[in-house]
Amino acid sequence: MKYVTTVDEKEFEIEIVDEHHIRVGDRLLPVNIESVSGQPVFSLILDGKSYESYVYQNEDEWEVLLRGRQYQVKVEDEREKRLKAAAGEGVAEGGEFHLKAPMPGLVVTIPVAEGQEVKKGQVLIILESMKMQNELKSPRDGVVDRVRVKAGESVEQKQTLLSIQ
Amino acid sequence: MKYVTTVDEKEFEIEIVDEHHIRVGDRLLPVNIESVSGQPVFSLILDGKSYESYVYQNEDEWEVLLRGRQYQVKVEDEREKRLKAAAGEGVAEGGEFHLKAPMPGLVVTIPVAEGQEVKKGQVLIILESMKMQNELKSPRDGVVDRVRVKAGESVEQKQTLLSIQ
Amino acid sequence: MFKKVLIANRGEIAVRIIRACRELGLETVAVFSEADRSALHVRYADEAYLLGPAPSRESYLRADKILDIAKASGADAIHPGYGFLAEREDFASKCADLGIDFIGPKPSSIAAMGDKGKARATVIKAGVPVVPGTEAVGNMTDDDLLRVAPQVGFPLLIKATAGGGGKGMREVRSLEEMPALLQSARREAEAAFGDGNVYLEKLVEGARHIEFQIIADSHGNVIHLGERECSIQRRHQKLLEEAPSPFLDDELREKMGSVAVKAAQAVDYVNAGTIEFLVDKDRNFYFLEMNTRLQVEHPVTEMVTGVDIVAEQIRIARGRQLSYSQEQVQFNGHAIECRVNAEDPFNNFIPSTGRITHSLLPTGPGVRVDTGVYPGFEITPYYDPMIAKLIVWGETRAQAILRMRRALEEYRIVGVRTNIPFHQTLMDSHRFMGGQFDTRFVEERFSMDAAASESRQAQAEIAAILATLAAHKQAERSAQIVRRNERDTSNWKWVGRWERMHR
Amino acid sequence: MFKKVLIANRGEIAVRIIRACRELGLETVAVFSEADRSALHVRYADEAYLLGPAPSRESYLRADKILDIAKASGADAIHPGYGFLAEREDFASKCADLGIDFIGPKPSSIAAMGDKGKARATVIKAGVPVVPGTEAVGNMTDDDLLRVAPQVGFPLLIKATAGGGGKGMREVRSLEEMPALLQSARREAEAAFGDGNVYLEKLVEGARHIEFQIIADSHGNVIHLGERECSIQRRHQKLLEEAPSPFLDDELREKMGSVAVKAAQAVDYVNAGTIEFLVDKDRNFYFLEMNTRLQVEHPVTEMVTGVDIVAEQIRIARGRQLSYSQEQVQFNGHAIECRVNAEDPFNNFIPSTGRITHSLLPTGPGVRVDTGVYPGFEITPYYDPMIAKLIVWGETRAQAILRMRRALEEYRIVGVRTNIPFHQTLMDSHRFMGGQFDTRFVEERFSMDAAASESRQAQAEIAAILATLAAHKQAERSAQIVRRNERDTSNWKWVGRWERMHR
Repeated sequence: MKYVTTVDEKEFEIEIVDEHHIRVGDRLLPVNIESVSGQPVFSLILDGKSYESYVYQNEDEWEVLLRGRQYQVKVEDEREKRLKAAAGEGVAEGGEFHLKAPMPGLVVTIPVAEGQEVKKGQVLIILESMKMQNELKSPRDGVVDRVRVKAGESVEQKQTLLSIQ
Repeated sequence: MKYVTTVDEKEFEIEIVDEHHIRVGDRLLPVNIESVSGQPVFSLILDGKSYESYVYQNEDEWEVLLRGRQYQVKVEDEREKRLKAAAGEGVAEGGEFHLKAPMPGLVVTIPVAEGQEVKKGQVLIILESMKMQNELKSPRDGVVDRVRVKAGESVEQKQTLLSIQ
Repeated sequence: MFKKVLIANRGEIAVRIIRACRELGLETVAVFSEADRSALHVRYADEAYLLGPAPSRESYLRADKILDIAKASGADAIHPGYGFLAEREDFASKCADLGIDFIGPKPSSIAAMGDKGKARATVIKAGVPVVPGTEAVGNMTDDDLLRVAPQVGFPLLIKATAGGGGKGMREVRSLEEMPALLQSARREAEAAFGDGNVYLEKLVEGARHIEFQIIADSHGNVIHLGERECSIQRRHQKLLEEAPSPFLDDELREKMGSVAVKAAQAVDYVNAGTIEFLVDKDRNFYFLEMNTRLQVEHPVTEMVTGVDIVAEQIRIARGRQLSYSQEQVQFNGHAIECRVNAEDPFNNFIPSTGRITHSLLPTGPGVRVDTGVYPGFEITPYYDPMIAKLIVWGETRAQAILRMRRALEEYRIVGVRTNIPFHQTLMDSHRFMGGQFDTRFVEERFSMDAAASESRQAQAEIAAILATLAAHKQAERSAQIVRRNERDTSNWKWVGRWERMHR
Repeated sequence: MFKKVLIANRGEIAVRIIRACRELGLETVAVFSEADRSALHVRYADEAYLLGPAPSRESYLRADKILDIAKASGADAIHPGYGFLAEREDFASKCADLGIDFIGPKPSSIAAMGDKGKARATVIKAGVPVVPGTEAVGNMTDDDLLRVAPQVGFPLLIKATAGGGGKGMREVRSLEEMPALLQSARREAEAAFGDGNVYLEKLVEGARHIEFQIIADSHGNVIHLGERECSIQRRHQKLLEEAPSPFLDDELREKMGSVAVKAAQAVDYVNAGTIEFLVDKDRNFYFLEMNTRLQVEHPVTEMVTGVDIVAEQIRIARGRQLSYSQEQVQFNGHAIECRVNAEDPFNNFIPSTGRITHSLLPTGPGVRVDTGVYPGFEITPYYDPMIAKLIVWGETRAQAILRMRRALEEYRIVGVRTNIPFHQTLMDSHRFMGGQFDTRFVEERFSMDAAASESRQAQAEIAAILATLAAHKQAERSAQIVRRNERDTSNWKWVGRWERMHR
């Protein structure tokens, strides 16, 4: 199995040769990987070097935390990648911005109302979490479209709080 | 639900009244028990006192390890216990003794052979485990009936090693 | 002399206090919110009582309930820890009224130091230097504050009168932005302390935050246990503390120490407390405030002096004399504490909640971990994000940094994100290693990406391999699941068919 | 000077050494058996290489493979830890031949002290008192030993010439039982050390086992770091060690310390080593043997002296002078170490194996845990049952005991049985608290049931309640499972029926 893996805008061609070997570019390397205690923590022994890392899947990407550094990694099946490249990728951008809760918390106050015009950087919602008050600001100028929460309400992470048209 | 529970030859009548109360003898006590992290470790708050304990099921008994002490506890459903008491219990004793491995290990040597007469206290098998050599002795006089393992063999805990007729 | 101590707190500090009590042969009573039934302080205490729902206001801030529990359980002393009720004069007074020993200072000392304005006035009288500000006693309106601000001079700080821990604090660069900042500071102060009053203070730029640990007994003995350097902060929250400060020499240490003792004496202080100073580039130092309680960072002082501060607090509250004279306090080696917070350093330090599924503590020589969490415990959004303190000791500062590096590298917590990578990056920072930093360092001259981008590149390939192998394993696993499901579904299809046939 | 250290060991001691290397900025190479792929020493090292199958003979005792790995990986030093190859003169020699620094003494010193007979002869020449025995150089046959036994006098001990750790040791009360015991001792010695030779030694009754930690550099400096009391043993295995010994006064300490230094000098000793003594009731002391390696119990000495012994070993091997003179070594407070073994103290201490599913370490002030295990790790029967060392420090012995009590109570390990309850019972023993014990104490005057049967009764009711609630929960759970299964089975029955119908 061959993969094309992208980190920090650099591409690596990695082939899983067999259970004990991978090929990175031209180099054939002995490899052994174990997940620790069934957790997203991996112990990797690569050509004698021992590494340990948290590896999380984050939607389409992989997030690797290694020796205090975080890497966003894109892993693509070589065949898949070729097909995609052939088809071309079109990114559609919606006109509406949805403010999502960056963390679970309590809505303290909503200093804006539906229909109100807001400027970039204007505070839309104050969210309290772990005893800190966090100001959630508008990323651009616009008009408040729908406010989906009330002051005093508890919200989950990634819950949509309001929208800007 | 009522239970009759025996520890150190002492009987306790314990009734589960509801989710938050038990009755021990005549005393109604508020209770709250939680298993810690899904382990056989229980945090008990009984009438305000906080206890923590390992509780293992061991065949028909319960083993409670509390503050460095181990208790063998028999828990019987009150109704069950009455039925049993009425029927009476007969214990049958077999003539053959089966020597079982008290721990996993490696059979070092078997200084006896099938058909050999052995005395009480005579070494039947030497088992190596965790770098210690352990002599397994005969509990009584008899004749070696069947030897089920060989020197150099790895054995599991409770595996039958040989029998004495 | 008291025999049973109620700990009016949660988390690592409640555990720390229970340990001290147990080691002194005292019984312990824990209190807990509904979110904390399985918390370590509940598990370790001799007794434990429910306070109420998770929010602090309904649980750990319920002084009335806590006092009821103390009475009912027969606890004859209360240790408040830090935060919550620790600096509430009224709570300390009520304890005294009920004949319960409060393990802390007298209510009058809390009051004198608790109102930051009064505190400044008091210490000025004792000859202690303070940062220029609105030290006038009493609460000022926004109008008053706006009027007096230009006299204090910009940049200045708005600070909560009842405050601590950076809550309700705002930095103001000009008069124009001040009204909005006043409002948000008051709002945060009101939420955190139930008191929206604020005062102004000149912002000392390039300053270091250096504080002195004080202990005083009820026989009039007051000594200091040296300083702690706490300049590594973010949003006025301390992230790392060390002792001794790489910035002080013996002369300045002795001078500041004796001023700290003077400040404590000015309010007739008993028990453990901390005098916070700002020290500017020219080594001028200013009294900032006194924390009339045990401090989060007390372990670094314990590591370099060998004094068990919590045990000493309890002995003092039992009426004993200090175990040490100032001359007997010896400083040995260097200690560093990293606060491990449940927050994501790669995502603007937003708090992270969830269940801890796995944890591996760094151990071995010179390493101490104070924590209240364990695998299976749930981190909720209701309380402080600090889940552990990692403290190391070394013969020298350099050795302590090396030891901290290896301890951070060993520490595993799965289930929530933590700021451990922040501390790892900090330990690699040349400025930190050189001791060249002030309280703005983290916000202004530090970046999670900056350090050693060369070694980042070298490790990028390893990261790529790790992700690829994880992705490959996952693809293999899901292929298996699909195959198993196919079989299962087919059975269920049969059932469906059978049902249709017999309808 | 070497830069990359191969650690020829496993478990907690390999982890301990890796930590020291890392804190000194040295690279580390781990070796591991198939059973140890996920062991902590493999996870913490910079490099890791497979040795072979689980049994020690095929892995950690494979000197040839280890040296190959050292060469291939570019490791220019080897730390042997304790056990395995630590006291093998030939291994140390081979390292020297290959230009690899052996972090330990010279091969000649290992040889001189490794053969217990030769060792006794050597130290006698240096004026060190020894226990009467067959100190003649060379190996004796059973006939010789039986002939000489009455001269030594009964009771006596058969000991392995190559031995250590109580392996191959047998106590003999009379000439009659001696032949059988000689045989089993030789067998165990052969299995443990590959050398079945034994010698005889008078059994000193009522003796305490007290040992002195020695460190010596290659510049001729030799000092001692005080003593460790190791009399708490079972089947000649140490279970608990402390420093200082409650039995020694300063005068005897100084005397024994200087004798220990003399013994080390007699074999031209370099690096860390331990001189073991027996001390009888009348405070006569006898040289027992020298362990020419790092000792399991070295942390108690580290806690009371502040010396990092492993770091010092590495510095010495790099040719440095000792960091301390004898006068600079200060003793502060009291330290105790409990060896936590995977064995069941309620079932004749039989070894316990299995996967650790959960663990909670005691932490906080004055507590150190050295371990190589973690949740998810499997304890196999191949190696020593010691899975952790719990070490505490207190200002006094009493305080250390109280701290150890609370630490033992906090420690949770699920998945294997441990001897933690043994240590808890010991901490409650009045004889232990009073310091009144000898090396026979655990076997002859100690019982797991003896201590405080009053409090046992008080807790019996709690145990009954815990078991009842657990049983009740389980009954409820299985009722639910039965109900769920009933539904599931009925679906499958349908499938079965459908299949039958269409056959």
